[in-house]
Parts: sequence; C-alpha cells; structure tokens
Amino acid sequence: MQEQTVKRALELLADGTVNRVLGWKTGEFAYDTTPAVFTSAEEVEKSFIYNDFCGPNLSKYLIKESRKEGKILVFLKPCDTYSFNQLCKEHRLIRENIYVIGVPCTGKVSAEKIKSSGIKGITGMESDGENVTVHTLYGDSTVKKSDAMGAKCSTCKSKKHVAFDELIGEDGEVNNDNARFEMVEKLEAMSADERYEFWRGELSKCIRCNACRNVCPACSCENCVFDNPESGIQQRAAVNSFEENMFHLIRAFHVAGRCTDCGECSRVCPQNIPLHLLNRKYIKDINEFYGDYQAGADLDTRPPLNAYTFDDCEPSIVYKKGGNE
Amino acid sequence: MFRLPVSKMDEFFGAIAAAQTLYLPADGKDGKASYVKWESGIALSKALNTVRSAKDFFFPQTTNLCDFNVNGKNIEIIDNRTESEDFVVFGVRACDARSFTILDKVFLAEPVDSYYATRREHGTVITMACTAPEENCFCNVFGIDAANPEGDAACWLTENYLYINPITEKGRKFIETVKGLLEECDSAEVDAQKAATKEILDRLPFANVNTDYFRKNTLLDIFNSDKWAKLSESCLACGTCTFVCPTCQCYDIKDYDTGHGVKRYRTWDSCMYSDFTKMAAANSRTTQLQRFRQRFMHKLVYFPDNNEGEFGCVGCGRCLSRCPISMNIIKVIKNFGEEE
Amino acid sequence: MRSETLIPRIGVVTDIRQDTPDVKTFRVVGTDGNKLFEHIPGQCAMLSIPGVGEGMFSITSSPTNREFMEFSIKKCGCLTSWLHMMDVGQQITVRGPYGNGFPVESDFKGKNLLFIAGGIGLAPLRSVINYVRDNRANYGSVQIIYGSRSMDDLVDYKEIIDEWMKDDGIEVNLTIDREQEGWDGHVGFVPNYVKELNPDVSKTVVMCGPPIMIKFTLAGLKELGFIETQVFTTMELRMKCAIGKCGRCNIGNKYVCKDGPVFRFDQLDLLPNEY
Amino acid sequence: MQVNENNFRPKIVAFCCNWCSYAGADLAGTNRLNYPADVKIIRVPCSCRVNPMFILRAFQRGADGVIMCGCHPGDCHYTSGNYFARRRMTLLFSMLDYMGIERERTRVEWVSAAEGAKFAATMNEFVETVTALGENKRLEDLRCKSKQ
Repeated sequence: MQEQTVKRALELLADGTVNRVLGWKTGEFAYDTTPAVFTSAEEVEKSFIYNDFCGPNLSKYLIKESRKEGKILVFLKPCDTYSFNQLCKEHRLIRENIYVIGVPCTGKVSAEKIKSSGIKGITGMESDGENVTVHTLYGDSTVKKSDAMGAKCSTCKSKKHVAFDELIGEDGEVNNDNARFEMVEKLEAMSADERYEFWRGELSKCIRCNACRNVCPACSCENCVFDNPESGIQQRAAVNSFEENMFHLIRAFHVAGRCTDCGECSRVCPQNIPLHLLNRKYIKDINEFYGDYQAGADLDTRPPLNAYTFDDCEPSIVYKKGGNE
Repeated sequence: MFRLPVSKMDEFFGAIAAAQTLYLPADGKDGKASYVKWESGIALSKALNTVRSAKDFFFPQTTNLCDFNVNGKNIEIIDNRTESEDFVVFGVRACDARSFTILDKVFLAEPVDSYYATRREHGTVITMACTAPEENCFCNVFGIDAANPEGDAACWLTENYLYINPITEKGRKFIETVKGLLEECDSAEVDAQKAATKEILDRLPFANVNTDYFRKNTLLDIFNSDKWAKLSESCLACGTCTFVCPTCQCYDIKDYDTGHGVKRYRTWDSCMYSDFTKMAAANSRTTQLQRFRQRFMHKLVYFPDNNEGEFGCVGCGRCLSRCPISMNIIKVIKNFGEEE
Repeated sequence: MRSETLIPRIGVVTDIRQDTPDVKTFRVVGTDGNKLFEHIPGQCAMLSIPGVGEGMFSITSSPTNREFMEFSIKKCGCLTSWLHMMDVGQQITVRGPYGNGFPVESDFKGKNLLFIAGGIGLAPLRSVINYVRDNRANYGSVQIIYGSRSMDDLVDYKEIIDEWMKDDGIEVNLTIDREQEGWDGHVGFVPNYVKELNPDVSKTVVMCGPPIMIKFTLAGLKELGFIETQVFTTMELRMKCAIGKCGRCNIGNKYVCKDGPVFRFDQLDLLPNEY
Repeated sequence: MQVNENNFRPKIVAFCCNWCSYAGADLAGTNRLNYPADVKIIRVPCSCRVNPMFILRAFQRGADGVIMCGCHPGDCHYTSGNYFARRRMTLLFSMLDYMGIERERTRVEWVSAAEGAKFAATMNEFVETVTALGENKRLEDLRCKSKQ
C-alpha cells in the first residue's frame, strides 16, 4: 500500500496534475503520524506514509487547502470520503481544486487501545493486517489487530469510497451489519438515573480543549457559537455541570444530520469521553424517526434537519420510548 | 529514610486522611488514572502518570476570583477568598513535581497570586519515583531525575516496601504525623531501584534530544525561522496540549452575570485559540502559525530568557500522547536541532 | 489573607467630559472622595464594569494632580461603549497602577522633549506633558506635535489651546488630516508634518498613535538623524491580568503589562514584530 | 434554597409563536380561563425560531420546565417553520432523555389562536406534571438560583 500511494503521489506531482499532496507524515514512533502537506517529491519520498496507523481524517484540511493556489492531491480512506462528500454538499470545498485518491482501509490501529491493554512504552509497531507486532522498551508482544482498533474502527460502517477521482486497490462494501448502535441501545435500556450518572461521569472529565469540535469535519462554521463573546456561553472551561452538559449537547446537536460518524471526536478526546455515543444517538434517532439516512453518502439528498414530511412523528414520541422512569 | 510494608498502605493512607485531605492517582472506570480524593477502598494507580497534570491542585481549571453585587450605579465587591485547607497530594511524579517550581516562578513572583499561594502553602507534595518510564518520557532532557524526584517528601515503591524520605520542612512535618506506621531503614533497596531505573532512562528514545539550538540562537532568529510554517500547518487549534500540560498557566478572566450578581472567574486559557489575543480593534496573532509559534517560543525561549535559562517544559510526555495530530514539542525541538 | 491585586477597588466617576465625538474623559476618585492610588506618568489601570468586561487604560491625568485620576477613552468595543453610556455618579472597579511608566525622573530629566501623538494617542502622553509642565525646572524645552483626523477629533483641544499653548517654553504644533472649515492650522499627516518641522535631533522623543503613524514617523525621524535610543513609545495589547501572568500581552519575552507599556525603540528592535 | 415539598412552585418557560399560540394565550386570558402564574411566556416569531440553546438557557436560568407552543402542523404562518421545529425538538428531547434528564420537563404543544381553552388546559396540566417532578436538578446552574 505504501509503495502504491507514494508512486501515485510522485507521478501526479511530476505530471503537474497537482502541486501539493495532503497525506500523513511519519512521526517519532510508528503510531504518531501527522497530517501534512507535501510540496515536493523529496518530501514525499522522505516522510510520506500510509499504513495501518494513519488514523486522522484529512477531509477537513481541504476547506483551507482547496482555497489555495493550484490543485491538491488528497488520500482518503472510505470513512473520510463520507466527510468529504458532506463538506462538498455544504459547499465548503472547492472540488475542482482537489484530486481524490481513495485508499483502502482495513481499520486503523489505535496506540491508545493497545496501551490500555497494559502494553507500555511502545517504541515501534508493525501490522500485517492480521496481527500487530508491538515493540516496547520492555520487550515485544503481539496483539490481534481486531483488538487493537479504536471505537472508530471496530464498528466500521463502510469500506466503500463514496467519492474519488481514482482508487488504489479494490473498493469495499457498505457494512450495514456493524454493531455501532449497540452501546447506544444499552444506554437507552438503562433507567434515567443510570443514564444521568453515566453521562455525568463522562462529561465531568471534559477539560474544554475543543479538540472534538476542531477536529470534526462537520464543525466547519467560520465562527463557532461557543466563540461568540456575545453569547454568554463563551466559557474557556466549564464552571459547573450545566456548562459541561450544554457544550456537549449543543456540539452534538449542531452536527446532527450532518455527522457521518467518522469517530474523530472520540479518537482525539484527551479524556477518553465516548463522544461518538452522543452523535450516534442522533443518527439512530434520525434513522428511526425519519428513515435511514447516512450523511455524506451522496451529494443530493436533503439532510434530515433541513427536511420534513407532513406526517413526521410528534416530539411526544420521546415519552413513549424505552427506559423506565 | 523510612519505610512501611506494602501491606500497610491502606492503613498509611487512612492515617494521612485522618489528619488532612489526601489525593492520589487512582484508576477510573476507563482504566485511566486521575487524581481522586482518597477514601477507604481506593487503591493507588499503577499507571505511570495521570491524564491530567497535577497542576489542578494549585491552579484549577476554574477559580472564582470575586463576586460583585451591582445595584443601580453602585457596585459592591465581595472578596470570598478563603484560606485553603491542608491537603496532601500523594504519588506525584518527578516531572509534575518540577512543574510546580516552574508555576511558582509565575504565580509567586510579585505581585503574588494569592489563590495559588494559599493552595501551595497548604499542600504537601509527596512524590513517587518512576520505575517504568514510557516512550514519551523525556524529563531527563530537562535535568529531572525520574528515579529521584523532588517534592516535600519522595517515595519509592518496591515489591514489599514503600520507602519514604522527607526533603523539606513540610515533608518532615508530614512524616511526624504518620511516624507510628514507619520504621527507619537504610537506602540499599532504594539505591538499587534508582540504578535499575536509570538504566531504562538512559535508553529512552528521547534521552538524548538536544535543546542547544534554543540556547545558541537569538530570540529573533528562532522566531523568524521559516520552519514554523511547516510545523504548524496541521495544528487543529485545539487546546489539548495546553490543558494537559503541567506548566501551561495562561488564563482568562471572565464575568458571569447570574441575574442577581456577577461572578468573576479565572479559567484556563490556551494561546492556541484564535481569540486569545483578540482586542476590540485588532488582534496581534491572527494566524495559527503565530499562535503555534507563541506556545513553543514561550516554553523554549521566552520562559528561559526570563528565568535563568530554565525551560518551561518538564518532559512529562502528555502532549505527545494527547495531541490529536501528533505534533508536539519533541518534533519541534528535533526539527530545529536538525539544522546543526 | 494576603492582598490580591486581581480583586479591584471601587471608583466613582465624578465628571465626564466629551472630548471628541468618540472620546470621553472620565474623572475617577475612590468612594472616600480621595485619589485611588499614586502613579507614574505612562502607567495604566484596569477599569471594569462587572458583567461587561475589564480593560487596560492609561491614566491620562498627571501624578501631580492630587485629587483625582482621569482616563480618556475612545469608544471602540463592548466595554468602552458601556463606559460611554455612563452617567456621573456611576461606580466602576479600578485596579492598578500597572506597567513601568515613562522615565520622567531619569532619561527625561534635563532633556528637551518632543511629543508626537496621533488621535487618541495623546491620552497616555497627556500625563507626561502635564507632569513636565508641573515640574518645569527639571526639563528643557517642550515641543508637541499632535495630529488627528479632523478638528473635532483633537482630544483635549480646550486644554491644549487654553493651557499648553499659553505656557512658556512649550511649542504646540497641531495638524489635521484633511482641510476643514474653521481650521486655519496645518493640514497633513503627522509623519510629514514632523519632517516639515524638522525638530532638533538633540530632543528626546515620546511618541504614541496608531501603528501606521508610528511606523512612518519613526522612519521620518531616522531620516532627520534621530536614533532609536532617543525615541520612546507606549504599547497596548490584549491584557487580562495586567501583572505578567495571564500570558497574552507578550511581545517576545517581554510582557507589555509588566515590562511595558513604555518601550524605547531600540528595545523593540530586539523583539519580534508581533504587535 | 429551602424547598418545601408542599408549596413548591415550578418556574415554567413557555415559548409561544406569535401567530397562533401567543394569540391562544391571549384568548385564554380574555376568556378568563385560569392557568398558573408560574408560566412565563416568551413570544417568538415562529416555533422554528426556538433554538435548542434557548431551551437549555431557560433551564440554566432557573426554569423547571420548558414548553414550546406553535401553530398546528400545516398552519404555520411561514408555511413550514413548525415542521422543522418539530423535527428539531423531537431530537433534542430525545437527547435530553438519553442524558438522563427527566423527559417530562420538556414538551411541545400545537395551540391555535382559537384554542384558548386548550392553552389553559395544557399549561395547567404541564405545571402539574412539573410540580410533581419537583425542582430541576439535573440541568441547573446553581449560580443562577435566586438567593433566599
């Protein structure tokens, strides 16, 4: 995979199709890849990488990059293409300035996940698609890749690229069989008190670093409501539980119907708050109330919150749903 | 040097908690360590370090500075500060312990910050030596010995014993309060542990990262370097690095109108945010490049310039493991160092 | 509990003067009717309206005034708009003094002084000018070059005409940007006017105004033979704490609130151009 | 704050659309229909104007229940506003419920300008429900609770 991506990047740079490449750059260890814009063949050869550790979703960078001079080549994984499509749909990207190569993905390894299984001091990792060999300061060990993937990948919704100019490798299939709503259902089945306890426990960890917001491809407002000094909610850090709740409720609400479930919010959270459970709740509700909808799957359907039918369910449907008092 | 058998740890914590509030790192439901108030049944975490730094104890995320009552044209100022209660923070690592001396240089410089000072005066810091540093650790780059931490008293945990050695007057006072549980001992086992840890510290991936570049070059040369553009290009402008950092101390002051009064807060702020320097008429740092540069210049150049060469970083590695896009101070230092 | 500078004191606005359409000068005393604190010319204070915000403003009255402090404030943001809506008798909160102030007792002593100001930039200089007037024997000649957009925008116009211009040994040169009815003085931008006036290079220069004016005036002064060590200015950046801790008003390793706001241009040359 | 179970009076915020529900409230008044004074009406141009943040801010500022009233679906003065509002509020309420906040504290009712009686009855019933639930604790901001 690495060779093919580098080869295409070099070719497209050489023939002038693009003048920049947006991809991932090697880090200090195998797992800390950084999104980067490569402007020359030397840079690509030196530090471009695509492997099982390239988690970051690159589509949001295109908002800025596609407004710069010349065409940019971007490598997108299947789930990234949904974000890309959604951004195109919202007219946030200048599509003509972007050349998309779809790259296959078999799930990304999360160093965080491996560390939480007790393996510490990771200095290197290799993945053969099945198993991940982990080199540490204290000896080597092997983990099954399926156990090394973060929440984002273990419930992958699609291996199909929904937008691309060319593909490397075979395109995959949409996976409707994923278990991504399992945890949401589990929460729904709890009592209100248990749910309240659960969310207080999680949200009270929030340090308001805004990483979830800033990484989110759907959070593309030029000026965020939480940055508006006139709003009265421009709080640097939550002072009490209300402000914690409000931030996360509104953050998730603002991307409801537009969130493609790329899982970046949970991946980046320094406090490991399962933020995707908020987004997935909205997705699940939308699917149940208004019919299945996958944001970013296409360029023309109306997002569910920008549409309506005469016989939509009434808000009182909420009172009738599961979960005891 | 004193010690107590590991089997008596609970009793030991109980004795401390009987006299004052005790905080220590414990594992949460998600398996991550964080400082919690000790109660019977809570075990000391085995994790190398907490996700959040220990600066919270002295410089919490939000502080209520004062309140105001506004009545027509009149204002009443309510100073609701209270003296902090005595408390003990147990299990602080060497890096975090050093971060307190760095924070001291800011908050205890004239005019002294009374909110910080009262917590600092009433807090006793009991450190814990590291035995299994991780790949992101680079405290030794800043002259910190993870095997022999600073603090009011330092601890070493071996298989059978918890060794404890008072360092400051406060530490000696602390020992007095739990003397009944301790026995005096020699330092043979501790010395062996230090040597074993040192061997690991020496082969850490970043053990030999060189910071000379930031000493040899002038402020303007570093500031005007064209490397910042490349380094900052993928920065998301979130505040993760700032908020997990034990030495980041920038803050914002904000008022909240409750409808029947005004509360003035101090909250953590991040130089990575776009409105950090925004004024009514202008903004002195309009690009992410400038803001990114400010953070690293502050740690590596400005702070040392004002504090006898001491860097504003303790090498705890939190920003390395937490940055969403894996851009961090090590990559910055190495990138500049490459030129040499 | 030790004292805390972040907790302000209450000041009462005893007089409000409309200087120009968008500048008002506020007179502030403590609740006991006395001056809140002593200061050095060029120092600043944090004024705040609880619930609205807090901001750094230079104290425009001279320390030689023993009764009250004055602040000349231009309406440009949220807090300043609020201040402009105040009536006499309104209480505000004040803390200070902050910053280093001008070296009136060292570098300026015995020197011939040249003040150059543009628009609201006169506000921080007014404190020094009046201090020098009140301690006339300690300083040489005083020349003031002051320009504004229009006649109406000249801050403290009355004081300039009635007091400064009548003083011995003070030369006041006023200019406005564009021709205006009722104005028979000089018309043109400050930088050009400075060059026209060709002041003596022995003078120590104190300059404050919009960045663009500072830039061109400094270049002009250099052409005339002035060197950077004899030119002083006063800066402003976003501030929250005013004591060098909140970390936002730095230019390089210097905090404007603590190490400034007064800088000499040779000091600024060593700092990044980030202001 | 001392809360006596027996005389707890909830604070209710009602967002009423200008064209139907506000007129409905007016009609309830002119017809001398009783509904509790605990209901504070905020007039909005259309139910669609109600931003989820409004609901949260109402709770923050001390409301114990929030009700939104608009024209009946199909009768919106702006043709479709209340259809959008309906979807939005459904999702918001579902999320509040998901986070463990008592779902009965939020409600949407469609009240036309002619339904003064419905308005009064709805408010009576809603106040009763919220009174039974007691004080809003899960979405409160203690700073805003009035000093007593």
